[in-house]
Amino acid sequence: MIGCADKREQPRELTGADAANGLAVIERVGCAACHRIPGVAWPTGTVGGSLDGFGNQSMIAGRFPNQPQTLAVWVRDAPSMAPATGMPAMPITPAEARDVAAYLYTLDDD
Amino acid sequence: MTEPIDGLQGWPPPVLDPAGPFAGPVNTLSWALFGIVIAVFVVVMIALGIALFGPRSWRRRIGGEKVLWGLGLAFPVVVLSALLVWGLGLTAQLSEDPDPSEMRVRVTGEMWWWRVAYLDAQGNEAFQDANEVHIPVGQPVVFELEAADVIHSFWVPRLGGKMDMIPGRRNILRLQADEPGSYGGQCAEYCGGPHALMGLIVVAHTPEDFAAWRAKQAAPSTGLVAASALPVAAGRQVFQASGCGACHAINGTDANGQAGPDLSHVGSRRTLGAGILPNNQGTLAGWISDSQAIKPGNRMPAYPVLTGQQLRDVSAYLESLE
Amino acid sequence: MTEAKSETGFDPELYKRFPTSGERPEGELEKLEKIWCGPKGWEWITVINNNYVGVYYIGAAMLFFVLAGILSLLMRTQLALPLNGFLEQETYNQLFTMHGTIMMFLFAVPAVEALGVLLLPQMLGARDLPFPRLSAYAFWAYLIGGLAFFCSIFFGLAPNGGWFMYPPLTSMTYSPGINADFWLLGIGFIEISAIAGAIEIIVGVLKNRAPGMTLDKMPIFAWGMLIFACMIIIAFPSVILATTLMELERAFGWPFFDALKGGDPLLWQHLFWFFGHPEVYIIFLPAAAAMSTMVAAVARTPLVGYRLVVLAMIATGFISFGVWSHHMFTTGMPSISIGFFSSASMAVSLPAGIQVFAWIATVAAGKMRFSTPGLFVLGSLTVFVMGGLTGVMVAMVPFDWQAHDSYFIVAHLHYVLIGGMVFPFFAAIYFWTPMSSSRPLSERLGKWVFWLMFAGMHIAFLPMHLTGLMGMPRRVYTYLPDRGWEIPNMISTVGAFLFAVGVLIWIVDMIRNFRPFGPRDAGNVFDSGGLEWLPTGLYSTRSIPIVTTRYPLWEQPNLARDVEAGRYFLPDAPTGDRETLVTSPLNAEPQYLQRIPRPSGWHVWAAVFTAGFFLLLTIQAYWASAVSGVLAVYCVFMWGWLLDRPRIQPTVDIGAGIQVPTYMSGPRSHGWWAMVITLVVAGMILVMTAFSYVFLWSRNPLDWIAPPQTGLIIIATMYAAALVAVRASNAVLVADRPRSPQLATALMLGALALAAGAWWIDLTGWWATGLTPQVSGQGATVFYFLSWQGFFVGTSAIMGLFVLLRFLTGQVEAKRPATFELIGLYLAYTAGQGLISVLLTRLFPGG
Amino acid sequence: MQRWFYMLGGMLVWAVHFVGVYAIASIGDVVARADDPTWRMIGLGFSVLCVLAGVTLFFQAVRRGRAAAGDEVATLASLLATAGAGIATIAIIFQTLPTVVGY
Repeated sequence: MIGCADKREQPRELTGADAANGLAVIERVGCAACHRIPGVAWPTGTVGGSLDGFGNQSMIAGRFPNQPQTLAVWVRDAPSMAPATGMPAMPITPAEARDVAAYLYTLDDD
Repeated sequence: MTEPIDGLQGWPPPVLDPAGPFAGPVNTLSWALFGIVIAVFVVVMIALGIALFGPRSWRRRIGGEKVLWGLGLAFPVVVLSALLVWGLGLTAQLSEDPDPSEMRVRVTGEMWWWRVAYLDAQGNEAFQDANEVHIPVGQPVVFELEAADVIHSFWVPRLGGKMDMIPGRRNILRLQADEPGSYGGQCAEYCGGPHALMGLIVVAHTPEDFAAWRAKQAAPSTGLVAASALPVAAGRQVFQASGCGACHAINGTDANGQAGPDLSHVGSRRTLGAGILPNNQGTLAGWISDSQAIKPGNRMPAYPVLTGQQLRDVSAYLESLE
Repeated sequence: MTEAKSETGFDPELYKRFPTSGERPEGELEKLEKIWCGPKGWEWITVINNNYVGVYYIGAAMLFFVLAGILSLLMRTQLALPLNGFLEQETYNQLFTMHGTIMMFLFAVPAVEALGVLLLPQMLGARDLPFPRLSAYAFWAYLIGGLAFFCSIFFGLAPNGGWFMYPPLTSMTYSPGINADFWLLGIGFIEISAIAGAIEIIVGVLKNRAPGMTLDKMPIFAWGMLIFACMIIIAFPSVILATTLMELERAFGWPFFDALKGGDPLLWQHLFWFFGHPEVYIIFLPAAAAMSTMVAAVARTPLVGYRLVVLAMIATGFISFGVWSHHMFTTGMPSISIGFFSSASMAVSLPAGIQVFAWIATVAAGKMRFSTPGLFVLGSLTVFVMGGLTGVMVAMVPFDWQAHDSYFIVAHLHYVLIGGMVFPFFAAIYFWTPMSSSRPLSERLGKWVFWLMFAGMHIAFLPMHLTGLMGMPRRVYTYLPDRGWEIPNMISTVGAFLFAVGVLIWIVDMIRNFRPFGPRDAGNVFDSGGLEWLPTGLYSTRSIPIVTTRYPLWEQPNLARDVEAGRYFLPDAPTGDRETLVTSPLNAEPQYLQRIPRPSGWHVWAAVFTAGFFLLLTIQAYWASAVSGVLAVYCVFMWGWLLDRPRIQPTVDIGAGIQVPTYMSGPRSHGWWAMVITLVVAGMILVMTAFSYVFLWSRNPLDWIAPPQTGLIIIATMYAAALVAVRASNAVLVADRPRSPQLATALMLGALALAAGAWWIDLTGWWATGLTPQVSGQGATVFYFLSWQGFFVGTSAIMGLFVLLRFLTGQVEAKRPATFELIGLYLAYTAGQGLISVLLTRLFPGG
Repeated sequence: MQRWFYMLGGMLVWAVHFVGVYAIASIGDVVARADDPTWRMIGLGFSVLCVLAGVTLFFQAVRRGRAAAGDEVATLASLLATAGAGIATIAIIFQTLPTVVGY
């Protein structure tokens, strides 16, 4: 519910983040090894689930409100937020993390 | 174009961008051949053009048997003889016997990865690695090429020509890199299934760096020693509990499987899955849990049973093995 | 050698009696038409007339061309983008295997053979080829087998090991499915039909030419087909052996290619490429010969350097057998051996140079017409030269070490094959269709077809040279991004589709052309000089002309008129049966009248059951396949039974009072030639087996055990005795004494018994040593020798039964010894082969 | 038959030579090395013989070609024999190079 509320109130924008670079980072570190990510042809990992339409999801990993700042932290160091998650900390800078998040928000169903 | 993870860059064409004395002469030959065949082609096309549209007097000149003897036979004999002598000489030169003092690496083609064994002076295996060959620059290195299952072909275009790996045989290939750097390659002989995803990297170091690297690789990973930190220690447990050691060996532990790549220093490799994925904890985790989704048909089963926690631990453990 | 004017004692003066004068008797033509009447109702299946079979044949070949082309479009779509998900990895691997296999085996070879079957009788002025049922059998076996093979792809059962199927990837260990067996199946059929066709063509070209058509006046296309057929006879046995060995390894674990058990994967590569490289020239030569014919026609002038072109084709035929290992430069062969093959690869381009410049010179000597065939001729000349030049590049060993197995090779081979075979073949279709359907193809559409195919071809394959140098290996179902391979691959894909559009338009044109209605009066569209453009019916030409020049229609005035008026040889059907004139090989002097069989179902059923046999074997329905095999043998048996017919009048008038016999046996007869050629095939298989035997020995001599110590002498003597008995049998029969038939039959059966006994002693002897086929390379090859010999003993036994039945039905008589002679030849060969293999396996390497 | 042997003579010599040198090198490879000096010299000797044979055939054919004037088949045969022997000899020489170049 909170997610929905948020969705209405603040648009998901990360000031100064570069979605295009986000995609480059995603390809460089190979996020697709675990996730199906629109825009990345291969691989299409199965472990982490598909990120298709991620922009419309209200939750991150079904647990956290899908908000830009949260996501930027999550993609970089998920374990710090959810110790039991399978998603390891990734070798990317906070700036790159924001770009990645920006790219993920471009993934809408509509 | 960003630098491909396995260093196999298409431009400039690696065949025409030699990086060592075993590729250089071939590059020269290639350009000469291009020149000659284009010249010959132009000659033929001019002759054809004259035959089609030329003035009657010219057409009569090439409209007889003389042209068959001249352009058809004599001309090729001259060109081909010259080429043949060059080619045969170069062949002999490039396939000279190695000097006993030269460093030897045994690379075994497997479906669908490369087992790399560094040999000591006596020719015994010093230690193993996979999908990456590290060599010192400025000296020829002898590759002993073997195959464990089907025929593969070892090809690093910037360093030299390719050589097949054939069950029951040991082929010798000498390569040398003049500059430090990583030189990509790919299996060239169709070996079934994911043949397309069987990449290979040759990493050339300065002799000093190489000596250091070799010393480090020969010993158990420092990661093991410092493996008291929580996730790593836990990961080691997971590794043992899940029976990974049945296929993979880790120097300094009781994991000694030989079916799959040696993981003693997997953390220090540039890529995963034979030159197809960047190597970091995330991709490691993805590979371990479901490599089939990434490289269909490869010999490593998926491990969906691992919990997120375990997956993260074991990937952290492997990543720590530098 | 004699320089005598006559070869057979036939007096060339007799030719002066033609053209005869005066009217031909009433109803003669009608009689001819009745004898050669076309099929009605379901008879179109049993038809054997080359005018029909040839068209079926070409149609089937083009069907496979289109199917394989569609596969390539799927592959190009997948490769258009890096890491594209259009095709599954496994699907892609099956597709490129099928594409290569179908194009090489089910399109190229049958297509050129089809061209021969369709054109040769007309070109040579024969009524039909000497063994029309054999061609029909070959066609049906090929069609049924080919379609079954293709369908495997719809069930995911298609082979996936690449068109040259290197073991051990294709061994049971790494290809457990029956996919690889389907490959072996598909090849099996083309082996059968190719050999059958080759026999037909060799005998036809050498024995069925119009009187006066000496070797020096033979149409260049006939020369091409002759050399083509001879090459098949030498090259195909190697692949027959290779495929048999592989099936034996897969089915029964005989380790021919298994390095762990004393086999060697390279043995396959040697056997395969000893066939596989000549194969390229096998399909190039007839196409080139067709080019030489068409160039002369469209340039309206005789081919320049006819004799040199003949020489060039012969030289190509020979030297192309010395290049097989240039597919193996990277297998680590000693550099000196590599050198031999590199040199041969250079040498083989010398005759090619002569060919190309002969065409250019002809164009220069005449005046080119840019009709569609003309365009295709010029196009293929250009493309083939480019392919030949990159061929010289890869013949250079150090360059090949880089280019081998990369996309550079893919580009090279498509340039050679499209320029050397596909374009000439399309030219031929546009050129000769009017002859066959009496209706020209559309020039307007034709130009579109050519330019689309020509442009598409270059756009698709020119970039591939670069892609290869950029490091892209062949046979990859996808590739990683960031390598700059995207752009050239995308361009290639576009080109492939352009090419496909061209083919599509051609299909439309063909459908238009073969529509059942509308006018049919094309005549000699391109005003060509060959006999095939004479006015013809299903009986080919009304009368068989005397040929005095290489271009009779250009240089022999009124030929067409006199031929149609029946003023030359065989204006009627003296035996009241289908017949054709058999002439001598060098000077084409009339020798005798051959009676050609009429349509009958046996060859069709034989084909059906042959196909059934292999198919059922592949899907492991062993009993059903055995039944089918027996039925196939029975059909062939019946087919053979009807051949050696009682002779009616000994000689007949073939025109102008010239009398020739209606029956012939011995080295002059067409049957004798066919049998000898068949035995040459068997002999080549024996040679290649010996090569395999020595090759595997050289790999690990120390593991080889000693042969049986006893038996050699007795076995050798028995085989020798068999040889003697056969000779005696034939001699006795022709001696024509009262008891000749009984004695001859007895001797023949005795020879059979001796050969069979010798074989049995040999077999048991080896068995006693404890050597089994599965244990080692030695076991496998030794028992292959024995099985091969066993096969011959078995077939000889069937022939023995045949002989017995002929005797009991009183068909063994001195007046027609042909059947006896042929079976004698076969038995003699069997004995000789047994002798050779027992000597080799027991004396080399010996104890 | 005789006439065919005459026409194909050069090419047959080529075939013999090819099989010969390949066999010699292979035997050499089994007992020692393919390019072992002794075996290379044997191969070289064999090649020289074949070249001589080719040349002989060539001149013989030239001579007979002159005689053959008139009979067209004989003329064809002589041309095939002459040019065939010529091309064969060139090819044989090509195939002798590996035994001499690069050592």
